[in-house]
Amino acid sequence: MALSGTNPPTIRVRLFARYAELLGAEYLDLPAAAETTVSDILAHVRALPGGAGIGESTLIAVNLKQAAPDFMVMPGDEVAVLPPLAGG
Amino acid sequence: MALSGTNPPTIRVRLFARYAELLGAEYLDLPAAAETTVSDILAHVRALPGGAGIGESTLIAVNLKQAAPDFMVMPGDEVAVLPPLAGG
Amino acid sequence: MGFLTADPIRLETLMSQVTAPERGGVVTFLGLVRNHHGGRSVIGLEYSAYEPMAELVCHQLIAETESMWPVRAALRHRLGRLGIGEVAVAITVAGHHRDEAFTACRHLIEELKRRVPIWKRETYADGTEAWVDPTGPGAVRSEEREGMIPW
Amino acid sequence: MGFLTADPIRLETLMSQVTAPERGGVVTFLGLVRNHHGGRSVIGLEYSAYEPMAELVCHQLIAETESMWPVRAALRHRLGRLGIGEVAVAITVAGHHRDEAFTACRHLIEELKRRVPIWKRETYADGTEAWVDPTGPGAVRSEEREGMIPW
Repeated sequence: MALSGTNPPTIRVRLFARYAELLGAEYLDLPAAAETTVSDILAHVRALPGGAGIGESTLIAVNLKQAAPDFMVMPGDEVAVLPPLAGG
Repeated sequence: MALSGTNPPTIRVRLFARYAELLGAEYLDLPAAAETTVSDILAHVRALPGGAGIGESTLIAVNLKQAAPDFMVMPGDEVAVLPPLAGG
Repeated sequence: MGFLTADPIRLETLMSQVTAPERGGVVTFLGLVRNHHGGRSVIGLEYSAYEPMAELVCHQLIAETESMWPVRAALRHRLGRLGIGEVAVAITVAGHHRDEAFTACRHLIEELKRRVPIWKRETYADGTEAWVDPTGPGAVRSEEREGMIPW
Repeated sequence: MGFLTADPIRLETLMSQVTAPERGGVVTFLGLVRNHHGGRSVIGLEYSAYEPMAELVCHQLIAETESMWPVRAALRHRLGRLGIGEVAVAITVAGHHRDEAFTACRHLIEELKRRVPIWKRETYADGTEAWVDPTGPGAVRSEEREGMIPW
């Protein structure tokens, strides 16, 4: 895949709270592949050591907005994997 | 009617807010008569100068508790004629 | 006693009466003096009460509320002259959970308005004054205000 | 921005953001840190957030609430370590009348819990710690938490 010079060549995946503990990281930089969806990213993260504790229906946000499983992720996007919310 | 020495021989009627203004008094001491009911007291007050502005279904409290029209009032009781409530 | 006060209401005092380490939800209602009522411009008002009865009914309201829900509740109502924006009534309810605190707080303000013998005289921008009658012509008449108050 | 704070929440600040001479009803919800949860004795907790998204969603919640009812609303949520009894979240809503203020305040706390990316780690009296999962086994599972959040 040819990347434009203005986009970084990776997708940053952010992990929080219990998920950051499970994977031992607060973020991962994944190489940007063509036709990558939100569910591709989630499947990738769940396959990592410790990733099995992340639920299949975990909420994902792309660039601060919740995104459906078939949402296309672009190079330079920030993808956040959100554990069950517990504010309030 | 023979009154016992420990009871005052009157019934104190208290007036508040708009009703006190209408009658130009904050209280009236009525002679205690036998078989006096709450509605007797209300009728008496409504017949006084200015009393026509007091509604027929005005709430009455006897000794700090709301009392029904047929409640018997005793010498020494405090009868309050309550304008429409406007707290809060 | 002490539900009626001539002094400004301090919310912290009410809060400290109801909060505790096991109660996580606190709902507070404040009624402030508004600058308008029934289309008229209000510049101030004066509250008066049948004080011993008002204190008694407030006491009953608190006891009743605390028996209906697992909460602690506190309330204060101002008497005397108030300016625009001043706190006229404050109700604070603390419960283990928010649901019961919201419900009980709402119950208390509605019952206070229905049952506590307090009266309000408004002063308008044109210099006139009037006793407020929530049941009167031009007011929103509540079905519940008709007839006997269910004490 | 500024809905999240590491410092103690000052209720007066929120109140001053929403009150105005024409608004007579002010409803405030405070969520305090409780000393118990799920049958366990809690001695403290720590909140963390996906901060830029949490700020954005809080902003959207306020805008949405102010478009649904004629009210002004303010909110704050603490981050970091909190002790028992501290204010974790505060929501204040002011309206012309109490009905809309109660409804909008309730709406805001429910939506905040459903939509703002904040997490809570509790510390228990036995020294253990755990991430709180309101959707997990043993928790009261809300239908609304299933599947997609309706952003």
